[in-house]
Amino acid sequence: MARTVSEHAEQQGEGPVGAELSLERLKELLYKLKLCRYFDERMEALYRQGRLPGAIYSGRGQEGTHCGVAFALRPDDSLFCTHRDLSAQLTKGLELNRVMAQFWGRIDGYTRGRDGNSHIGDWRGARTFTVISHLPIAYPVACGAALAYMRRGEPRVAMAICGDGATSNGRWHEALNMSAIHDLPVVWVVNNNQWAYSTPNWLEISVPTIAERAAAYGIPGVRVDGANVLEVYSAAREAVERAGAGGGPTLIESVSLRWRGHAGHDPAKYVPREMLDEHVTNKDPVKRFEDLLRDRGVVDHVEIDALNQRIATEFEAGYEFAQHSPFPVPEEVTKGLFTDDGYWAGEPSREGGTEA
Amino acid sequence: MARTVSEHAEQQGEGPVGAELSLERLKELLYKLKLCRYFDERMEALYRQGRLPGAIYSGRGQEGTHCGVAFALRPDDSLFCTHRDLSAQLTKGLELNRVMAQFWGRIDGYTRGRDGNSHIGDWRGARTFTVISHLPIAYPVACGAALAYMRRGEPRVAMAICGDGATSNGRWHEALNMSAIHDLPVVWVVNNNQWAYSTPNWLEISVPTIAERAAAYGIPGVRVDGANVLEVYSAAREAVERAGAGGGPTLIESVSLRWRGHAGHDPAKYVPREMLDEHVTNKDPVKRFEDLLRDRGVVDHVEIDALNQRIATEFEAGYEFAQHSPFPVPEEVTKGLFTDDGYWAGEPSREGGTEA
Amino acid sequence: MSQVVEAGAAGHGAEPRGKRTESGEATYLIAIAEALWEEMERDERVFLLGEDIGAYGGAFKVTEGFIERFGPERVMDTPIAEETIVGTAMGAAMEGFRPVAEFQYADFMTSGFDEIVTALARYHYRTGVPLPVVLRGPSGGGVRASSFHSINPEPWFAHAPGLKVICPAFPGDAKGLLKSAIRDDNPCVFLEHKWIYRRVKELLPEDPDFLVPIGAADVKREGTDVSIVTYGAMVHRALEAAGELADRGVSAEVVDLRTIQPLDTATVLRSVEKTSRALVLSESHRFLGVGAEVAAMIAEAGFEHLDAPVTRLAPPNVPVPFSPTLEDAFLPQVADIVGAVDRLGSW
Amino acid sequence: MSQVVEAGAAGHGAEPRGKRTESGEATYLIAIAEALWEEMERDERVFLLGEDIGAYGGAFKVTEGFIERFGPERVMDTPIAEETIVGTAMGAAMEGFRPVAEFQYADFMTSGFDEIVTALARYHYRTGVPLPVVLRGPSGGGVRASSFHSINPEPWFAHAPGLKVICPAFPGDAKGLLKSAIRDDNPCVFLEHKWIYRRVKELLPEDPDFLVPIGAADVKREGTDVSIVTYGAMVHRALEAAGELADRGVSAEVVDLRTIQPLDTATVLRSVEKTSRALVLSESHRFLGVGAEVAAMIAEAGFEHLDAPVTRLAPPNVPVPFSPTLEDAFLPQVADIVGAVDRLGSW
Ligand SMILES: Cc1ncc(C[n+]2csc(CCOP(=O)(O)OP(=O)(O)O)c2C)c(N)n1
Ligand SMILES: Cc1ncc(C[n+]2csc(CCOP(=O)(O)OP(=O)(O)O)c2C)c(N)n1
Ligand SMILES: [Mg+2]
Ligand SMILES: [Mg+2]
Repeated sequence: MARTVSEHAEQQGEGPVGAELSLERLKELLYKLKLCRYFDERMEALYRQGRLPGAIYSGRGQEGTHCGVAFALRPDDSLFCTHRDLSAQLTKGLELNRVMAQFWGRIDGYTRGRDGNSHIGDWRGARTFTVISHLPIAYPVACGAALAYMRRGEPRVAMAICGDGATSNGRWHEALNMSAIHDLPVVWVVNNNQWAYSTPNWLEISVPTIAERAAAYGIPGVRVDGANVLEVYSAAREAVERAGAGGGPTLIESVSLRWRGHAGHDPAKYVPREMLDEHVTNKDPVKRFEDLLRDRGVVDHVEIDALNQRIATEFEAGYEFAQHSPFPVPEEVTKGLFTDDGYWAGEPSREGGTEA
Repeated sequence: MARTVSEHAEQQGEGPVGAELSLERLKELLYKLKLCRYFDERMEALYRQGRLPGAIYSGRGQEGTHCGVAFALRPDDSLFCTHRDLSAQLTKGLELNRVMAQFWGRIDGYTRGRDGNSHIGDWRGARTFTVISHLPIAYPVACGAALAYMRRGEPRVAMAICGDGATSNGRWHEALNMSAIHDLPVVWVVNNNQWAYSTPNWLEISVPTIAERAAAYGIPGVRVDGANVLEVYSAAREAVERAGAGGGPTLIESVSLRWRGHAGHDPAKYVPREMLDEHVTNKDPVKRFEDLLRDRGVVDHVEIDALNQRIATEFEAGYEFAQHSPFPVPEEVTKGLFTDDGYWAGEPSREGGTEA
Repeated sequence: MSQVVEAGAAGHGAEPRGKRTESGEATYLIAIAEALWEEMERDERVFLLGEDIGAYGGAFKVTEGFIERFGPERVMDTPIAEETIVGTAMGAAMEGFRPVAEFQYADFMTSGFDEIVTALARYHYRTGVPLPVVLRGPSGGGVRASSFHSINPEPWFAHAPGLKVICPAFPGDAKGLLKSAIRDDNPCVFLEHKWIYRRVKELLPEDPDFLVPIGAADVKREGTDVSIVTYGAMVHRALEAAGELADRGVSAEVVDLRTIQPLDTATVLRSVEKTSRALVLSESHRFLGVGAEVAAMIAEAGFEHLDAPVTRLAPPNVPVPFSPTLEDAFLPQVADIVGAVDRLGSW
Repeated sequence: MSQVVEAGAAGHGAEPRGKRTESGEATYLIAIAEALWEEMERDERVFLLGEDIGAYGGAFKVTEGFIERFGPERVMDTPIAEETIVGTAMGAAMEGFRPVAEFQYADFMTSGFDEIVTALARYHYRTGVPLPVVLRGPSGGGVRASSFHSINPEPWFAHAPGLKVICPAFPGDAKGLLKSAIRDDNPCVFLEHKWIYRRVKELLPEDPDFLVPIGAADVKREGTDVSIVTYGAMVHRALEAAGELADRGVSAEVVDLRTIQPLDTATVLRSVEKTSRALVLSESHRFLGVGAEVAAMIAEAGFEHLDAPVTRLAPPNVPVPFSPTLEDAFLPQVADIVGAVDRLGSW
């Protein structure tokens, strides 16, 4: 049966600010949260100004979930995300420069301009899967990575994230069942932001919580408050440790709200005003964590100002990097379909110029 | 949560022989059970003698499940089966003649020779779906039929059967979720014969019972003993009534054993001897029901002899009918792909002769 | 379900016809909405199901205002479960309804592939049961949406026996063909092209029973020197190229297939017989794309008439790329068409 | 997992080579088993997953004896969840393994279609990550198994960018190509033909590193009057027909494509250049079947050499029927091939 947030919290050895994290780690987590929030806000602004091509899928309001679960991973653990989870990938280690180069379709993007926006990933570096739209198509793939770790006796784990709506797809069931049968080292995360595009939970799922579906697979299921990044982190940490130690998969449902529309074009009129206000006012995961660290004296306003500065500077640098990165050259459109032509083993042409 | 067999039995208003069934209905049920058993045994014999083309998927040992659930349906309820469930379709009303014509690839078969063996159905008549191999591909289709009944305010229900192994497929999850969200009038039956081809339950499903997975959808789940046809019938009857009354779907797991191999060619050496013996000796649904009706004086040996005679005669007649039914003519192979050419609206050619 | 209705973003039950331009023209998207609306008014067995088609009106707003007029039972929001969307449509059709399922993008038809090609497509041939099901969704590229929101699945479905596959290029054809598909007793895959949605407008016949027959190609521009056989968004590229060619004294005929399955071979061959030269242009990529079937058919049945090899122009066999430089290189451009016609002419 | 081993029906860890005939010949099925076995012995990163491949040895007994030799971790029985079988293979490959997934029938590849064509196939083009995955299974008809156990899915997969598609007709080719596929760093769909499994035998090279290159066609019979371009089970029909034609003084060349994607156009064109006549024969049905691509390619690139139209011979566009009278009418027969060649000759 799924454990409630409070039951869960009890079980966590709460440190000075909950969850045993060093001051450095706490500050790093704050940085990630603020970076993701800033990135999300600025990219939307650029999109609205018509300066950003393609689409954006804002993860605002869900940083507690995204940063919390990804922060529990070690560098060689792998992460499988959806379109919505860029904050998790940034937390896991994607570089702003290359992320922005991808959004602008440039050769220095992680996909060399072949894919856009959050259909991104960095397998060789940050160990993140390159996002595929079809939901939740990466869940079964995570089973395979986890199987590899288990077979080689490595303590590594695979973590996969998908949204509430994606859980109604058959692949979700198959992957959980497979992982449970073989005790695969996987952490299944559901970012329950209460909406699947315009569709509310009650038209997607026939039970009150997604966490309780863990019982159908005989694995632990926990529901946490996405507004509380430490609660999310602790649950993820526990799941990662259990999986790495051979304890098998865990299902974590982290509840928050999608503050923005499904994508940049969507005003999300279907989300009740009060629901949105309540979350923005009282359940802002970034603000709550920043306030917590201030209250507990972990950071002061000087450090916060410096942090804001640093983030703004990094974003500017990323933006500049992206604008100066060349477009892929047309001639290479047929390259790299298979390993045979060595396209990906070598360096691509940089003759594409910066004007499309 | 799934109810156990005993818990379930209690809730049934047990009549003289359990479940309120008239003497006529009890005898009819016995007839169905014995017919299915006889048909299964004789077809396998013909297969072994090389007199039956194609494949056979024996349902022997599972008649309690198949006849029990199908017997709970009314003529205008629909039934969606797999390869294994011919006994359920025979109980719902398929005619022996046309069934056998199908096995022998003749024009009088339900598919006019286009499909073989248990890939059969009779939508216009017995209201059964024509079986498709891919598992459990008919589960989502049952949602659609049920939706139609609900939209028109009809008390009809759709019943779908699949095996234990098929429950690990994504379609199974999608269909249960969809039916639960919309309270569709469906009865989901899982014929748990403990094996999926050669694969045991513990490599297919990560929880002890399939019935308990009903909780993941917020619908009633019940596990019944497939050796006790009345227990199966009562559970199905209750589910049908609930669904027809707007109470939504039910999941019924009926447990038995696949007595024979997956198909005619499979000796099933992987099934432990003791397991098989235990079921054949102590859990024969047909024998148990026949003995019950004898003990309670519902039938005597004279009637049983007559019944055996009748069934043997019907089988013979069916066999003869099939052998004299012509093959489809080659020229019609391209006909009836679409409604446009009217092939199915008219009578097919009977010039194909009885020699292939 | 009232809250769903209240949440209705826009439309509020207004007829799509109201969204025509002052001059009475309808975009391709509005034409499709009109077809759905009129058929739902005409036949209560018709209903819609799909993701976010209710209160939200669909990802592209095709069904905007529908739920307010027809209610959530006939404009049904589904979970993200394509296999089950198709199965549900199939089962409802078996019980007498005429469902129209929207895929948020045609790309996600692969997520319901098995129910489409194995269950739905083969069922009538095996049983004789009519299956009035329409599967519709936005396909095609040219909008910088990369490989998961740009594919052309028509070759996969046209190869699957038992499906009619429709790819209109103009508002009138889209409306007339969609109405025909909804009235057809067989499964139809109706592929809308998202690049055309809001770019192409035209006046539509007022007759609510105006239908365009499934399986009939249409010559969109007459010509004598070469036949450009194509469909979908490429029809507009072809017409643009034909214009340029005309300025240079080359008379190109543009044949719009409109339906891929069944294919109108007669109209195509008639054109080739007249021009003796055929350029087969398709947005589905080259290898086993629609162009392969059309070219093979012409090469076999039109052999005597050909003065030059049947030439195919199509994207290369790679996923649709995101970056503008790559997508432009991927998709056949007007210049590529003109160039291919020139090469054909110099034979 | 010991009980699995105990349950082992047959094989008991015996090398497939032991199942050759006295004369040392191997059936197509045994040749495939040998390739799997040898590659597993050679490279511990290679492992198998699929339904009933362990104790049972697979529906067709290809992996009989494997679990006893390699254990359940390298011969992994999976649930009936094709999307997840493919996904699991993909993920393991990303982490350095070289999985070979068996589909009980190639028909069930449609049940994993999205993971195959959307996830697996496109991933390298988007990321550069090598994906050494082999998806194998028995395809094709002629064994009275009706439409759910007889399909030829190669056109669907050959159209999906990023997959290599292999359809061998002989034991030696099957073994050499499967070994090449397992050693290839790209996803390969390896389609075995169940009609050939136990019907065709031949002597195999002893060299454990004997490979047949992916993407190379092979002339199985030299001829001068007509090229019969085909693959899979139809190669055997074509050879039989070529024999009959020879008796009647017609010299037919039989080109076995062996690989559908990438297609060896050079070998095909060389043959057509020599014979000036091409019959494209395929078991995948006509509309957008493999023959469409091959015929379109020949018609375009071989135009000058053709004395007659490229002719396609393939089953009609309907599901594979069960009844022998229907399946025989559905599948191209030797007489059909001879007749088609005669018509080509009379041009
Ligand atoms: C199989 C599939 N069908 C449809 C879509 C289109 N689609 C993209 S996002 C989305 C909603 C997803 O909702 P949820 O899973 O809750 O994720 P969120 O966007 O809320 O994070 C849909 C329907 C898709 N990506 N994949
Ligand atoms: C999607 C799919 N994959 C594989 C198969 C091949 N197959 C046919 S029956 C079977 C085992 C089915 O087991 P179960 O669901 O328990 O049904 P049973 O035969 O025991 O009644 C398999 C794997 C199939 N029919 N469908
Ligand atoms: Mg969501
Ligand atoms: Mg079973």
